[in-house]
Amino acid sequence: MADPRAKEGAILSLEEPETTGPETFFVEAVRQALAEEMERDGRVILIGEDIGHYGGAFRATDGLLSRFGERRVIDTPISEEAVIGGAIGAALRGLRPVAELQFMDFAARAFDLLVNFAAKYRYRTGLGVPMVVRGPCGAGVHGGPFHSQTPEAWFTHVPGMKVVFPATARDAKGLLKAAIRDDDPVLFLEHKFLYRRVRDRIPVGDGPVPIGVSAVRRPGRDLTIVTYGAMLWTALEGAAELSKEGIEAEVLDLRTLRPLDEEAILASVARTSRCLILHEDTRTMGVGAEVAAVVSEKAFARLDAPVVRIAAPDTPVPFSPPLEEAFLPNTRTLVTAARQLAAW
Amino acid sequence: MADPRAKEGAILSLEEPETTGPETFFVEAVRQALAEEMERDGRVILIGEDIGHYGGAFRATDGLLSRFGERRVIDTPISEEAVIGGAIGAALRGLRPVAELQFMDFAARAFDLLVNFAAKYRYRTGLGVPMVVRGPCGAGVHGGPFHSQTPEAWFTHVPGMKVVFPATARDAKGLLKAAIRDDDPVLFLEHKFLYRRVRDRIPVGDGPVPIGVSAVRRPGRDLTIVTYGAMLWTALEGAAELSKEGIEAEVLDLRTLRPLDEEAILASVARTSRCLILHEDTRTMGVGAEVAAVVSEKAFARLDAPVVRIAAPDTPVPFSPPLEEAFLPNTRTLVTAARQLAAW
Amino acid sequence: MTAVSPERLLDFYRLMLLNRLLEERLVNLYRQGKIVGGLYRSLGQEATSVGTAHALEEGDLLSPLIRNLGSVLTRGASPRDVFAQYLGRAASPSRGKEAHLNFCLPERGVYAGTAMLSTMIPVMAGMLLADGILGKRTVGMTYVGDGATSVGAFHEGLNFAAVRKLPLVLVVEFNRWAYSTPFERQCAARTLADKALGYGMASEVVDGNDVVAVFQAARGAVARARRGDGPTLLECKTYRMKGHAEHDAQGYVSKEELEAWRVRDPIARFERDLEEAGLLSGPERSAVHDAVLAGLDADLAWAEASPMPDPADALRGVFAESR
Amino acid sequence: MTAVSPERLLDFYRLMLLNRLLEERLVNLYRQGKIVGGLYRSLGQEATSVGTAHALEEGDLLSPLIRNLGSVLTRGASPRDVFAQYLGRAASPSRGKEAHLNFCLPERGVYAGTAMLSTMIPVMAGMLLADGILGKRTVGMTYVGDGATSVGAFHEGLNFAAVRKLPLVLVVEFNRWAYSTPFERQCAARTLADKALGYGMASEVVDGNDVVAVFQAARGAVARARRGDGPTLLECKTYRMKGHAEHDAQGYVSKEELEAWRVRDPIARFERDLEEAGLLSGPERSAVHDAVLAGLDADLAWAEASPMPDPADALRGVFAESR
Ligand SMILES: Cc1ncc(C[n+]2csc(CCOP(=O)(O)OP(=O)(O)O)c2C)c(N)n1
Ligand SMILES: Cc1ncc(C[n+]2csc(CCOP(=O)(O)OP(=O)(O)O)c2C)c(N)n1
Ligand SMILES: [Mg+2]
Ligand SMILES: [Mg+2]
Repeated sequence: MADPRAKEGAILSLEEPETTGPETFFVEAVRQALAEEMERDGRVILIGEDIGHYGGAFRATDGLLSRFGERRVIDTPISEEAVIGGAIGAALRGLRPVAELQFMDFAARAFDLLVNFAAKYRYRTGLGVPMVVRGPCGAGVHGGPFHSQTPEAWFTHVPGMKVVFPATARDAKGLLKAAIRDDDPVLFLEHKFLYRRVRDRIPVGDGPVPIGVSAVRRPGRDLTIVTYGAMLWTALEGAAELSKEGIEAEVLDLRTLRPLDEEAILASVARTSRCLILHEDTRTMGVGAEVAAVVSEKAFARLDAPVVRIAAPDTPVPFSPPLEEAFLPNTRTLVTAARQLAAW
Repeated sequence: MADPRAKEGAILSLEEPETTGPETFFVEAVRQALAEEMERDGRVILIGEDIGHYGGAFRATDGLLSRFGERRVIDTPISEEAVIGGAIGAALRGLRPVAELQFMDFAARAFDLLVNFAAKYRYRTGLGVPMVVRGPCGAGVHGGPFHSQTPEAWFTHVPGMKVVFPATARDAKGLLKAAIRDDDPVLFLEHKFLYRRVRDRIPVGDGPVPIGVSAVRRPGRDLTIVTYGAMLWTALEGAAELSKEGIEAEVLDLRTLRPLDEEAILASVARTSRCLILHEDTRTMGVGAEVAAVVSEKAFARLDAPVVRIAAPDTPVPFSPPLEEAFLPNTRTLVTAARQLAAW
Repeated sequence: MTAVSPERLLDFYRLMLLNRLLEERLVNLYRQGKIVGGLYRSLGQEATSVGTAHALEEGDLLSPLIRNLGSVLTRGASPRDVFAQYLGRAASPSRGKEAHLNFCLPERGVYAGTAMLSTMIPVMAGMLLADGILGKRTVGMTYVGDGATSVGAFHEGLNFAAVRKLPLVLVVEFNRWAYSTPFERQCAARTLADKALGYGMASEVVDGNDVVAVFQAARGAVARARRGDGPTLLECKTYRMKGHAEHDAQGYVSKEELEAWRVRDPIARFERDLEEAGLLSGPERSAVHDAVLAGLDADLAWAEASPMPDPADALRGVFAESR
Repeated sequence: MTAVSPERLLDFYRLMLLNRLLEERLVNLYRQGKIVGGLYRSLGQEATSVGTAHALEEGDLLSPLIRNLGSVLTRGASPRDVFAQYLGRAASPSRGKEAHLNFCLPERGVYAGTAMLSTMIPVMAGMLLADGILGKRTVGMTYVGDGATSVGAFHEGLNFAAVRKLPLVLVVEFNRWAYSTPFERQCAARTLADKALGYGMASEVVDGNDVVAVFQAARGAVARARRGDGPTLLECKTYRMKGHAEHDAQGYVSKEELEAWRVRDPIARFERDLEEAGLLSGPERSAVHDAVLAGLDADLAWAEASPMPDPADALRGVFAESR
């Protein structure tokens, strides 16, 4: 299991000089969103393992039990089906549950309830299930195969689920608010590597960030890099390097993986005529496949080159640092591929 | 739940005049493969719910208990984790278990064991898990949302899993034999609509059909229709209709969804320059996304038109016949899209 | 029997009869090929459904299994709802999206589960947790078969309900068979009620073919739940008189076993009891029958005349936005 | 104690000591930042690991939890294996692919589970089923914590094992805590052994800090399994002396509770017993210590000197074809 101690390392932040507000780490942004939504709406409750008295394995819910009480911050036994089933039931009776999975890998243990119960209920019965399932995912902390997965592609195929994957602290806060206010189930993926590495200034009273809307993080004319989650930071680093060579990459941060912001993807590719997709998840049938399919179906006439995917290889996430490093896509691979693509 | 009685309707078969052998329904082909492999290899066992004394909800294992005995044909309680966990354990100790899920939708209840245990074990520990998980899937029999899914895309993303989806009775037999002999976990999807509708002549002593190899079911020069499972029959019907209009569609039956036969897909698209993907599963992040991504990445220079996907809409499978019919892709939609693609 | 009011006893009778006669209509429709999908019978289990559901009060919650036709009727679902569901009609509560008893009537506290057996237990726990937070004194009831007790969600749901003392009544319908699997291949426990011990919750075993006994046990469990004393596992010993579904000829069941249970038919037995207690005369009995049948005829005619869903509806309703 | 041979008793002692001293080395490495990932302690639980695993025989199977360092050592894993695992080395049994005790030594019957607690139960059931089919008289042992008893796979696995009378010994390590969750928020049962009743399987509760008592209970369970009388749930009452992992300061645990358990330390207590029984003199004790320490020093030096994995290995080994 991953050691949740933050490692030393550079702090990541978008350069947004015009934004004012307190400097906030990603994990604090999550906590703020929870607290502010609980303050705003008495229907919001939290449910999960070790989230109350302990404050969560990564401390995302630290202090919320003492602030909102045991009725609204619910510690469960080790039972992912109780966590998710409990949240579904609470949602059906009018609350707005936010379920934490201690690691998103454990979503596998409630897969049936998520995919067959929560996602299909409105379609089958007319009754919505407004719930959020959130928790840490992602590699880079030597967590091994079961504490490092980015499990978005288990769910992006599922009709009835929304899937959100923020890359910045400000988005973490704004998108989580939007997820809580959404009338349908939302899977909210927090990359644990970013928890204490990404820090943004977040304006006081910052509101929700709409689900389904991507963001251009860096404009560029030569190619589009479509990415999300922790890989945004790799993409930005790569784009800066490419820029030195005169290649201007546009970096599009998807933010929501389902529904996909097709409009923005297609608009960017219409500008650049070249598209590269970068994600941490393994390659085959990852989110990149859908992006590539959309682009090749709907922007074919604008494309000057093949749509390229850079992703982890099709293996579990290995444990030992040299293996994990070889597994994770990095700036070097990205820049090489982007260079080739630009020259195509 | 679906009523497993076969409905009246046309019998489907490939026209292969040179093939001789007894006429065999799809479900019988499955049973033959099981019986012949059990005969050949004492390590092959069956495990599942109601498979022994009852012979399986769709009778795929009918008669095998009396033939091979209670030690090799194991009825379990209603416990998908016992079925799959039991198969994993048996595989680890040197047997070749074939697990039946009464409906493939129930794979969701053993998702963790499949994805985290079986698929990752060899990579983590060096020990392989040679097991097959088979069972009925697919719509068209008014089974409602939980007895009609084609759940391949829950698994095609998962490193360590192979996913096979035969469309003909002969393939059902040959691919199941290959799956049983494979040294790694194979998910084997049987479309319940085909069980008693597809009938092939299968030569006596027919051997395994290799996993990972697709088949051109109809040659054509104008466009490639990539498909699999029950949709093969829709594709062939559509291709026949298109032919009347002078459009010659090549129909490629994937047979295996993971690993994908990229070579054959690319070779066909190199010939036709146009690619349409047809599947029964819902559109977004379905197998079609990966095929489109592969084609647009590796055959870009050969493509004369966008890669088009025809698939079910992004909804659960509805129950009532007019809704289910609207949900399922059909020849009409296919032909319209193919016509447009050919004219692009 | 004297602890239960005559009105209630007669309502048991009417509802069990409604359950059985409605189902007979469904069997006819099935034979005519009019039922969409399969048909799963509750013959012989009517007392369990009616007796348990009757113990709930206004505002309480119930989630049925496929065989709990009597439970949803008791909670106020109309035969029209049921016919329309089985016929896949647009006017069915699920608007044709779902099969048989998979529908919600939130105003009556009726909620559908999924086909995945036992998964309603953790969900019902969550519903009751929410109602508790909202200050409601709701009790929730749901059902599992003897087979479904083997499913992991049974375990996770009950453990959670027990540790939080949620007001849940879990009815375990022991009807001996799970599809073709007899209890001895399902579970090695003496009786399913023994599972309650492992959760630290109350349990009771009752003759599931005795509607009054079922009701009294359920009433006790509901009262315990409402008092805040936590969940109860109520095991009702009954028997599945037909195959798993109409397509299953139950060749794996012995004639003797069927015969032994046929004589314990819950409706015939209750009729005798009512007659002996002077609560049901011959003419009264006919009157109830006639009223039930007349209602059913009208409801079936309505359902058969009602339209199938609009195909365009297949694309609607996945998200709030796409309603 | 007299029912156990002096050789075995001394082996208990050596193994518990090896468990503890090896772990102390790991703690040092952790503090030096050399451990890859987290470190999960077994301090105070050594008697449960060693006593249970010692009851197995050659050819038997064992799958440990993260805290069962003593169990894998008892089954013959070498401290080299363990150091190399924690340091992520190429020469570790998992070749750097996996963390801590997640490795297999099939020739010693040691099999890794996954991180998903309790899922080894149905898998171990399958292993025993297979061995039965193959005519082997293997017994299998696996472990769950008090917290992991709430997981659905626990239920599905035990029910399956019980109904098929599989030769399984499930050791439930009751150490009171599951991460930050105390037993009273985990389960309302009187004791976890009560869960066995619901599966119709044998159970026993034993003082998990008394290695001889643990061994004797485990030996009984192993014998029962080998006789064909089915699985046993063996609940060992012990205590987690440290936080969930080294990063957890266990602020939620009272000083009194810790102190109450510190005096019941299984190794100190067993030392006293051995001394009283005349089986361990002061010099003997030092000799065992010195031998264990010398071995550990050599093994650690070997592991630290051994190379990290080749990055190219990351891509290998998913399928038989890609070995
Ligand atoms: C989790 C799960 N596994 C398998 C099935 C398939 N299935 C449907 S009903 C049934 C038998 C149920 O037996 P039991 O729980 O005793 O209920 P009964 O039919 O006797 O009322 C099975 C195996 C299912 N619906 N859900
Ligand atoms: C199915 C599952 N859910 C959650 C976790 C996260 N987790 C790891 S250890 C742990 C606590 C385990 O407690 P217990 O079973 O009592 O074992 P102990 O740590 O006390 O030995 C939790 C919640 C997990 N590993 N598996
Ligand atoms: Mg039953
Ligand atoms: Mg514990």
